[in-house]
This record gives sequence, structure tokens and C-alpha cells, in this order.
Amino acid sequence: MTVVIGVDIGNSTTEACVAVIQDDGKVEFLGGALAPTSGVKGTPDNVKGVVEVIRQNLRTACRDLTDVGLVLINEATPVISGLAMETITETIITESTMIGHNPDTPGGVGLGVGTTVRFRELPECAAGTRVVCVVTSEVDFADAAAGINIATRRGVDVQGAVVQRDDANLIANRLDHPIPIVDEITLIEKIPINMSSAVEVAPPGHSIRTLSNSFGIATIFNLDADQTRIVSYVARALVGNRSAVVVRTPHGDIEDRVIPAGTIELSGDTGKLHVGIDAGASEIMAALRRVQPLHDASGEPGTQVGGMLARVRDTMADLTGEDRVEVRIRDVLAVDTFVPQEVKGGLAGEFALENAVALAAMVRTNKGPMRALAQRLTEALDVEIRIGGVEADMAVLGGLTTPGTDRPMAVLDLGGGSTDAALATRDGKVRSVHVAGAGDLVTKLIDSELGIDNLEVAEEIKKHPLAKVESFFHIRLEDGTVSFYDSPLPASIYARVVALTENGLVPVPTRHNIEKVRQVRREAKRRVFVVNAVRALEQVAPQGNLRLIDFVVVLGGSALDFEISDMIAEELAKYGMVCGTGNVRGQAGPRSAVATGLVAAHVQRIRG
Amino acid sequence: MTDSSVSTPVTLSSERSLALIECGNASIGRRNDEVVIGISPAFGNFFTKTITGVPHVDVLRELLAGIEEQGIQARVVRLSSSSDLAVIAQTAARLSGSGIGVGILSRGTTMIHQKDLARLSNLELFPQSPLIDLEMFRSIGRNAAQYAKGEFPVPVPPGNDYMARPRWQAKAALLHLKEMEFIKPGTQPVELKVEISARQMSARPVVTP
Amino acid sequence: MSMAHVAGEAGQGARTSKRSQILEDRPVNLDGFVEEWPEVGLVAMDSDNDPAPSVRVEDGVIVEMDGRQHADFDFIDQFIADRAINPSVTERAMALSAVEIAHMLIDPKISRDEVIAISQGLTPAKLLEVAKTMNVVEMMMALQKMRARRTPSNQGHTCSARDNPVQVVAEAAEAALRGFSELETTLGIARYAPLVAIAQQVGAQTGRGGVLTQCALEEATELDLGMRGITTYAETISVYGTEAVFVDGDDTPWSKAFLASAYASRGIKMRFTSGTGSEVLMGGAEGKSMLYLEIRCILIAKGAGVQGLQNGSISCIGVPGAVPAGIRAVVAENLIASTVDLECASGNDQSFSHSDMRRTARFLPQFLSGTDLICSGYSATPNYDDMFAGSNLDAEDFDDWNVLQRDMQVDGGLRHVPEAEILAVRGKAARALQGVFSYLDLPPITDHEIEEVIYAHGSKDLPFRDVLEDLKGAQSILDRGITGLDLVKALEATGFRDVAENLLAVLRQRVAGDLLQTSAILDADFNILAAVNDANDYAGPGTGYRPTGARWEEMKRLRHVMSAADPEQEAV
Amino acid sequence: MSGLNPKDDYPLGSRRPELIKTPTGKQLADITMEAVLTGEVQAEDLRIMPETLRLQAEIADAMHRPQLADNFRRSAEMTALSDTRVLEIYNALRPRASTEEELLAIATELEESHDSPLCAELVRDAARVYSRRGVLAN
Repeated sequence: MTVVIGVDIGNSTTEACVAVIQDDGKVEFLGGALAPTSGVKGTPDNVKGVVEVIRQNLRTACRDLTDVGLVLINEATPVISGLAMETITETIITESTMIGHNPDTPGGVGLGVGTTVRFRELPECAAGTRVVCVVTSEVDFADAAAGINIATRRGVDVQGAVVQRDDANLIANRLDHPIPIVDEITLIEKIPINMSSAVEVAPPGHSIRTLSNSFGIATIFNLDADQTRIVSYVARALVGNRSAVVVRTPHGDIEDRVIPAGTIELSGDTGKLHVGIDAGASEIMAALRRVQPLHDASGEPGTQVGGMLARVRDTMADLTGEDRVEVRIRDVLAVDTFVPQEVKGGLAGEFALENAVALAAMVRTNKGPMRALAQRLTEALDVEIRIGGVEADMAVLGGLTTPGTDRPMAVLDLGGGSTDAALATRDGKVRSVHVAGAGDLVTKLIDSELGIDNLEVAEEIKKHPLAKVESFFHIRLEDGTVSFYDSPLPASIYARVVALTENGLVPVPTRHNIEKVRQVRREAKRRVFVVNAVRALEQVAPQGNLRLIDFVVVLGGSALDFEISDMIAEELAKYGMVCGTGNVRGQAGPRSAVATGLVAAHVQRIRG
Repeated sequence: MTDSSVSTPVTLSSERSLALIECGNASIGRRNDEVVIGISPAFGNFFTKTITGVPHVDVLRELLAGIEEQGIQARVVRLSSSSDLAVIAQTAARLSGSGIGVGILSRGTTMIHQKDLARLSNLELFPQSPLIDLEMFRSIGRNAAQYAKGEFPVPVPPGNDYMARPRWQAKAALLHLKEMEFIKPGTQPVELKVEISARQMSARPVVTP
Repeated sequence: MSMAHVAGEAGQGARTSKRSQILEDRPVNLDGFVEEWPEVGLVAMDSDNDPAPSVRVEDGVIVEMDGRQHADFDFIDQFIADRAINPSVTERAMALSAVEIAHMLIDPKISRDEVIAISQGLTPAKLLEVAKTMNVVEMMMALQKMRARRTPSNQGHTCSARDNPVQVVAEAAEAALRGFSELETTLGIARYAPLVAIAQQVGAQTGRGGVLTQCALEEATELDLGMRGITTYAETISVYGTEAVFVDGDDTPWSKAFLASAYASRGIKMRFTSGTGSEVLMGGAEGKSMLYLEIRCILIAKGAGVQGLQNGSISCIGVPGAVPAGIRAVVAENLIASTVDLECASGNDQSFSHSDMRRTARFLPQFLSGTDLICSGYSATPNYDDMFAGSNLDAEDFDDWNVLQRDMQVDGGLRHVPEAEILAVRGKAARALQGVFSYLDLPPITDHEIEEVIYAHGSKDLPFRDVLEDLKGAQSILDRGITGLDLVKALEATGFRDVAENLLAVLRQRVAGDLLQTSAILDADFNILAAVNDANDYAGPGTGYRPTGARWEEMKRLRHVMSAADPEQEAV
Repeated sequence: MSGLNPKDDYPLGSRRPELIKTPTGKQLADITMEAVLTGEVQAEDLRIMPETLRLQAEIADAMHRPQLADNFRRSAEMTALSDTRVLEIYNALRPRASTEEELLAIATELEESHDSPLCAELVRDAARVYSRRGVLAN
């Protein structure tokens, strides 16, 4: 009888499982343990985490280190991934022709068209002129309303107003005749005076109709076809707003500019391809498929993408201690995304959603440090250490301990940096692949698309369902159901969108509503995990045909996510696959597959 | 010492005047689109301005404007039974149809409260009365209204100045003690009609010279 | 521009003299001053509303005190009557007139012990009467004799406006090197406490072995950090002078007395905190003078059996500072704490005035007389980093303080340290913390951060840390049950054996409990100095503590002193 | 009483180290860096013993500080209480936190389960005064 321990060193977690092997080759598993990985996976820094997890595991298994005959370590596949993101478009307003921000509370409703005039010049306007009044912050709201009323009574046709302070309703409520008013225009002094302009405010819950329509603007300003072509950018930028102001100036324009982002060079088995980043993610991924397997990727120096890939390479070089020219990018995943960015030339701090591309890149490093690690472990534990088989093979063996599975079976290992797939065919052969992009990229997408700028919070959003705190005693979950509380909830989360974490309700610092946050979260997961599941399985499937795989077992830390497995299963069902979350050894869930596989492989070997 | 300068909020003598007309005991509001402002025993009567001289008429006007701009109704009540800010703010919240109330002391200390919260808790507290200017009062009104609408506003930064102690601590104590003299124990909150006299337009010509 | 100034301008064309204008603009006119209003307690120490002293003992129990009968005692009266005043001497002591007692206080021929034999029988109103007979100079003479410990000392604040542990470790090391025997910190974000408390402890033991540290927090966490040995004393346990305010603060003398024993039961030094002005600031003075209410606090501390008290108005200093004779009352409260044989950490610890002249006058009574801890504490950082809302003195005043010590030959507890030594100790402390953080898997400290903190003046000069990672690390310290002993191991393992030895020596102290005695501190050789083995023996000119010998030589050094041998050179 | 004399015997740690033990029976001199590194000395060893606190009480008494001595004697009893229980009792002593019965039950527990008559006396006294002054929970 011998006691063996399988240890799997992952990017973030180190897992172990203790087993007793009887002389007749029967195996009894005594449970598992996990601890955070110390240092970069596959380096001697891991010793601390490994020792910790073995100690823990032996304690729960009621065994002593002296009982242990052998420790099996996975050949930590040295896959490390990096992330980068670049915006590829920008919106620029020239000559202050458009105000398209969404103040919380515009005043009045409707469309007003007239010449822009400063508030203090209103008394000089002749009766009958059609004007839009520009009110700066030093004018009190009551004075503004009184001044407009006096002008109106004199016969001046005040059609609308634009206001610097948050005063639109305060003014509108004091007018004899309501007009549309847009407020919170921080840089109001830049509005051109004595130009024809239009102010539009839609009722609450609606969006503007006229200024978001090119022909609507053309009608107001009597534009010809060429001029209309130019203002179509303005109209497009205003779609979906509740309020807007457009001023017609001789040269005013709005540009939706593509930033020269550079090209990416993909070199693979079948040659080299260049593809422009601004072509978007689908073009990049199509090019990648054509050259696969990838040998390396690089970006045009001096461009956005050049900088992006150089950063990934530097990070990798730092992590692995390799020379940066030796670092080879072996896979990339490009994802289209968008980033809220302040509009250049805007008058009210407007934000536009700019297009961006996120890239995850994966690097293989050399295997040198593994031996050093084994050596250090032997010293630390005084037990024989054996570096076991290839990680993917082990994962399949571990995955096969899930009840109800059989070959041909594929496993999908959803990690933080990479998504791995491996296929075990009926004849016992295993084929495996690592593709770039996993949990970390999802976090990054959530972070930038919601404009949170805090990866911790984005991580919380990724991992947990959402709810809205509707009172101190109840919350509404994202599926619409309601949970009640007996004692009042803390004031810090009142009226907030919160994540339902194991540590209670954690507020999400965003002004987006719950539906928006949920949609961004699910879409990010779909674009990374669902896309990568298909991409990875295609590379291991016989003849690349997904229909030839019967079972897919989902493993790894991200398999514990409350919705990713279901999203993948739904997609793979289209190809007739049975897909589900693994339950290693019938008890460990999606965890511990590699550690379990190491023990299983060892048993196979001694059985001959 | 590092910095002994104190930024003093600009003090203006208001050209407006304030009338607070009592109209019976305050009752609990039935509409959920309202915020109730609770004022302390001597606010706007014995006292006419905050610790730094901001006129009460303008304080109230900005609070009301912040609420009105959000499309929310406001009521004003006076509590004569206590000068404890938490009690005033909580009472206002309990009278409010939306459950959101603002409490304010004569010296300017302000708190946003919600009816289900424990008295010593709050949604937002502005403990340093010398640092609250009219802009902040407007923001406090705006935030209270947004809470009433079920939104979560960005809390108004309360500000901090360690040299406020030597300058204002004793005056704060004095104002607090003075306010306590106006406490009438056991009285009910009273509904107030707020009349703020408009400035004369002629007093401030809008015609450019 | 001051308020009064604005009013002046508004006074349509009234002409003001140029001199008035210059005076108007003096910083002291930014301070707030108010008239007395005794009816509500806005009065320093001289109020007709304070009770007249009286006492009556029946069957060894005090049944009447300061005009109140037992049945009418509020809980503070009751606590003081039962626990603070010695019923067997009280009637004799109370029979002495206030002037006689005051004479005893300043008479060098009457020993401290003789005074205490009387003071243990005095009621709050009587102690107030005594103080009222004394002017500030007499109080200073008395304080010089009545201070519990012979050797005066000083306490520092080492905080960071960003709660940056790298800053705190360097500041604590420098402060310890400059001579503070206790260091205190508090937080902007309370959850940062474990990291900052560790930084303060490591820094203190790097700068000078034996410096005691504490972290002001709510009771449960403060006690927890103390029990783990991450901090070594506690101070922010507040008591109040009226029942209503005490209850508002959610405590009673009994709950605080229980807490006092809890600290001692874990071997941790502790003192209470109180000060003039707190009750009136909360509108709960019940018409009594500030000093009368503070005397009740002092006697609550005495009755609870706690060894010492931090007083001197503390965070309410703006209130006594604004009324007539307010600063005299503040000196009186320090004196009375000392007179009833408590360790006194004597305030001077909060931003007090815009005027440098007034700031100096504020601390001179404690500085010149000497108290157990002259400041409680002195901000050893720039004031903007002082998370106790600023102190009366800060790091920019170090040289002034050292010059005053030298001018007067008075020991204020600090010394001038040459730049090179300061840079060295800041660097060593930061590297020690870097080692500890790495050993304990806490968020890393970069070499760049260390380089910056060595030369920095305050948090504004430092790179930002990843606050969320730090907070996770702070939480993990609590979750993993990290103790002072783990810090010792971490320091030893990362090559800071001497710092590890210092910390272990401090931790070893709690087993013996010697630091629990009145006014105990540790000197650089880990000798205990307490009001037991270093009891104040002042008995007039030529006696008591006077800086001499090596300490005096040390005090003579300043940043710039011309060499007598070669006036073109500076003395070293 | 061990007849301690502050003049000769204080500080106990340096003057009378033989009187001081750690909860695991070690001497002060056993708390060395080497012992810490080998794990011989644990956090438990750095706690004060009730006997030591009673010795410090004797010193305080001899210094004519009876209240301080009483505090040390209460704390000697309290070494038997867990950190959590200490904080619970502290919270129970806050104003309006407990009924008279609850406080008396704590006093009984202190006396009977923890052999802490002095702490029990403090809690009973609190119950009495709280009742008279209306600061009990209702």
C-alpha cells in the first residue's frame, strides 16, 4: 500500500488530491485541497503553495507526510497570457455645433428653432424675432425665467434655451409658456452667438426625433443634399438622446474619425498575413484561422497595435525572465468592444462610445524551471517528486472520473488566462490545444464597457448575479424576483445596484441600470468563453468536425461561474454534444481534475 | 504648520426675505414623489444665517431648487421639540411620502435621512457646517430628490479642513446652545408655507449698458 | 480675509487705520473667540452654577457629595463617591481650605506623597476650588512636582493621509529616532488598520527599540490588535463628565472600567481620554463649567483603576480656546490628573490656532513644567497627514522645538538628528517592512516606493499604492490570525534581526506586566521608567529631573550651530 | 502575598524574573529569538498570567494606588475569559443594552463559571446603579 499525492499547479490555484493505492492496484481517494499558487506557475516560487496545499490535504485526510511515498506534479504547461485594449475611433466636434450630452433633467418638451442670443441681450431683441436664449451660470434661475417672460410678453419669440447650471426645470416651471431647455452645458461660452440653432427635448422615457434625423436637421436649416451629407454625422451622434442642441455654423462639423491603429502581422504554418486592427475583431480572427497554427504575432512599430503587442511581450518577458525577443505569441483572441470616451470639442463633457479592440495573447515559455521546482520540492518535503504527464492528458483522465462520461470525450478547461481543450479518442489518444482569452479578458471587457476603471469591481460583477436594492427591506434580483430582509440593509447600498457575493451585497459603483450591467456581463462572457469553446474544440475535433465529439466536460475555476457553463452548453447543443460541468471523482465538481488525473495515470502505469 | 489659510465661503447679504407661515401640525405625506425638509427650532426666525453667514433664505431656496429641478415636490416642516440633527432628519424622513427627508440646523449642519434607517445612521451627513456653501445646499437637495426617485446619486463630498476647529468650533457650540433655548419639548412638527420674496427685476437691470 | 474685515468693508465708507488693517490680517484673528455663557456651561472654570464642595460619610460610605444626597447621585457621582474618593480620609481632607491645599501643591517642602494623601479625599467641587485659587505660574510649579514620572517624555502621531503603510513605517522610524517614547496612529479608511499598525510597529522598533505604539480605532478592533501584539498600548477610551453625554457616547463608567481591566488582563498598557469642552460642545453641560465636568472625568479614570489619562481638552480645544481663561483651565485639568496620581498625557495634540505665537503659548505650561507625555501627540508628519485632524505641532516645527529645549534647558523629549541618520533609518525601516510584507504575502512594496519615502516630506510626495490590494492584505492579517510574533519571525527571516529582537523584547514585556504600572515607558535599553522606580522626586530647586550629562549635550545640538573653534565651520 | 517591595522588586521582569511564568510554564528567559524561530515559543506564551497580575496589584498597593490594584485583580480574573466573551460583556454593560436580569446573570456566570467574584461585583454594582438611573434596557 502506498500513499500518493497528485498536485496541480495552476495559474492562480494549486490543487492536490491524496490517494491510497492498495497492492492490488485499487485506488481510494482521500479528498482534495486547494491553496493560492505562490509565484508564477511553473517556477520554483511555487514551492510555498505546494507545501501548503499538501499540508492541508494531509491534515484533512488524517495522514502524515512520512506516510507519503510519492508526489506527482503536473508538467505545468507554461502558458501565460496578456491583455491589451486600444480604441480605434474617436469623435471630434469642431466649432461647437452640437450638444449631445444627456443631462439628468432637461426642461420643457418639444422643438425650438431660432437664433442664439445671450440672456443679457434679450431685451434688445426686436418683437417677432425667433431666438434661442443662452443663459450662463451667473444668472439666477428666477431671474432667467423672469427675463424670458418679459421678452415673450414683448413679442419676442423665445423658442428654447440652453443653460449652464442644472436649472432647466427651475426655469421651465416659471415660464408663462413652456419651451424646451437643455442644461448643464459646462462650456457654454463657446456656443456661437447669432447663429441659427435648434433645441429639442423629448418627454421622459423618449428620445429626440428631429435632431437625430438627418432630414429633420436638413428641414430645419434648409440644407441641400451635400450639406445634409455632412450633418448626417451630427444626427447619428444624437440618436438615443433625450435632449440635444444643434447650432448651424459656416464650417461646423462633427467627425467620426478612425484612428490609424496599425496592422498586426500574423505568421504561422501557412505563411504571413497582415491585417489592420481597425478592420475589427472578425477580420483578425479570420486571418488567424488562415495561418494557424500561429508561430508569432507582432504589430507595426509606432502604431497602437505595435505598442499593444509590445506591452504584452514585455509583461511576458518580465514574468518568465526570458529575453523579450525570445517571447513568441502563440495565439491571439481579438474581441470587438467599446469604450466610453469624452468627446473632443464637446461643450458639456459628452461621452461617446468609441469602438475598440481587445486582444488577448498567449505565450509559451520554455520548460526549464520545472526541474528546478521539482528539486526544491524534494528538499522541502523530503519525498520523491515525479513530474507527471502532460497537463491536458491529465485533465482528460481526471475529467473521465465524472460519472456518466465516456470516450470520445473532450474537456474544456476554463481558466483565468487561457481556455484549454483536450480530446480523448476511443483509442486512448489525447489531443490538446490552448487558446488565448479567458476569465481575465471578460473582467477587462466588463471594466471598460461599463467605464468602471476598477478591475476588482469588474471581477465582482463577473462572478455574481446582480440585484437592485429597492428599499431597506427588499431587493429585486436580476431575474425579477424579490428577496425580503427582516433587519434593515446598510445605508451604503441603499438604492444601488449590488452584486450578490458570498460576503453579502456589494455595491456596484456605476450609474448604469441593472439591465445594462447584466447585458454587458453576459455579452462579455459570450464573446470570450462561448467563442473560445467553439474555437478550441474545432482545433482538437477529428477533422475539425464538432459533431464527432460526444461528451464535453467543463472544468477549471471559471466552470464554477453561475452562468458560463450553461451558455457554453446551449451553444454546443447545436452540434449535438452533451455538455456539462465536470464532477471529478463524483465529488470535487469541476476542480481537481489534473491532480486526480495524475494519480489515475500513475495507477495505469503501475498496473502496466 | 503646513497651511494656516482657511477658505471662507463667500458671504452675501441676501436681497431676498423669508417668511415661514405655520399651517398646523405636519402629517405624513401620501405622495411618493416628495422630499420633506425638517428645520431646527430657531432656523429662519431667531437665526437668519448659518455659522459662516449664509442667509437661511438662500439655504432653503437652494435646497428647494435642487429638489424641484429633479421634478420632485418638497414640503418644509419645523421641529421645535429637538435640536438633535439626527432626530430632525429622521422625523422629516418619517413625514415624507417617499421616506426621504433632509434635516438642517440653524448653523448649517445638514443630513439626508431615510425613514427605515436607525436614528444614528444616515444616507449623507455634512457635519462641518463652516464648509457648506450654497452650491452644496443645491447638491444636497438634488441628491435627496434622486434618492426619492430610487436613483443612487454620487454623494456630495463633505469636505474637510483641520483649521476649521480653531476658527469655528466654539461658535458651533455657541450656536448649538442658543438653538437649544428654542426647544419646546413635546411639541409636534409643524407644516410651514415658505414664502421667499422675489428680487425686484428693476433692482438688477438686465439691459447691457 | 476675516469675517470682521468683510463687515468693515460693508460699513459704507467708514475709514480704517492702516494699523487696524495690519492687525486685522494677523493670523490670530482667524481664531474664534466667544463670550462666556455660564448658564449653559460655556465657561472655563469660574461659574456660579458649579456646586459648593461638601462631603458626608456614613458607615464608611460617602452619602453626600458636593451638595448632593446619595439618593440624588447621578451615575457619575455614584461612581466617584464609591470608587474614586477614599472615605477614610475625605472628611479630614475636605476640612482643609482650598487655599491651604493649593499652598501644599506649590510648596516644595511638602512632598508629592503628602499631597496625594490629601487629594485622594477630595471631591470634584473641592478640586475645582483648589484650581480656582491658582494662576498659571502656580499651576506650572505644582505640575512640575505632581507629574507622576520623574523623567518627562513625549508622544508622536505617525499617520498618513493615504493610510500608506510605507509612509507610516518611515515616519515611525524617524519619530522614534527623534525621541518620542510613544507613537500613535489612526486611519482614514479604518479597514487599513492592520497594515498601518504593523508599519508603525516595525518602524518604531527600527528607529529605537522599546518605543510603544498604538492605533486608535473602535474598541473591538483596537483591543484585537493589542491582543495580537501588533500594537502595545491603547489610549482612545473616552469618558465624559455628565451622565447624558456619557450615555450618548454609548458607555458608562462601569463599561469603561470593565474595558480597562480587559486591557490589563492581556498585559496591555492603557489610559482613558477626556477633556474640557466635550460636554458643552454636545449641548449637555447641564450648566456646569468645563473644568468641573473634566474633574469628574479625571475621577472616573481614578475610580476605574486605569493608570493614566489623556486630557487637556484634546479634540474640543477650540471651545476652551475661545473663552476667557480657557487655556488656564486646560493647564488645570493636566494638573488635577497628576494631583490624583494618574499618568497624564497632556494634550497639545490638536490643531489649535492660526497664530504661531498662540500655538507656542498653548504648550509652554506643559513643556516647561514637564508632564509624563507633553504632547499626546505631536504630529511627526506634516499636519495634512495627521489623521487626528491635525496637531498643535507638526514635523515642520521640529527645529523650533529643539531650539526651545536648548534655550530653556528644558527636556521636551526630542532631539536633533542629522540628515544622514534620518535618511538611513527611513530606508532601513521601509526595507524591513518590504521584507515583512513579502514574507507574509502582503501586497509588495517596490524599491521605487522605498526610494521615494526616504526623501519624502509627506504622503503627497509618494507614489500611490493599490488600495484594494492593500485592503485585501489587511483583511488577510485578521483572517490568518497574524500576531506580533509572526512579525518577529518575518523580520528575522528577511535579515532584520536587530529589529526582530527589539520587537520581541517589547512583546516579552507584556508577560511581566511591568508596563501596566503608572506612567510606564521603556528607554532605549529596554529599562522600564515608571512612577514606581522613576517616581517624581521634585522637592524644589536643585532636585528632581533636570537635563544634564549626555542628554543635555544631545539637546545642545541643532541643525546649525557655529563652531567656537572655527566659526567658519559648523559644530558637529 | 509574596511581600513584594516596589523599591527592590520592580520591575518584576528584571528584578524578580523567577516569579514570572508564561501560560505554558516557561520562564521569561525562555522567550528567546531561537525559541521563537523553532516554534517553541508561541503567541500563547506572550500572555500575562493571573498570578503575575496579582503581583503587580501588590506593587500598586504598596505604591498606595488601591484603585489600580483593584483593576489588576479584576484583570487577573479576566484572563480566564475568551476575547469574545470579554467584548460581549463589555457590550452588555453599555447603557440600555441589558435588563437587570441579564446583568445579574452575567454576574452569576462570572462568579460561578469563571471564578471571578471581583468582576461579578462590578457588574452587580452596574446593575444596581443602572436600575436607579434608568439606563437598563426595557
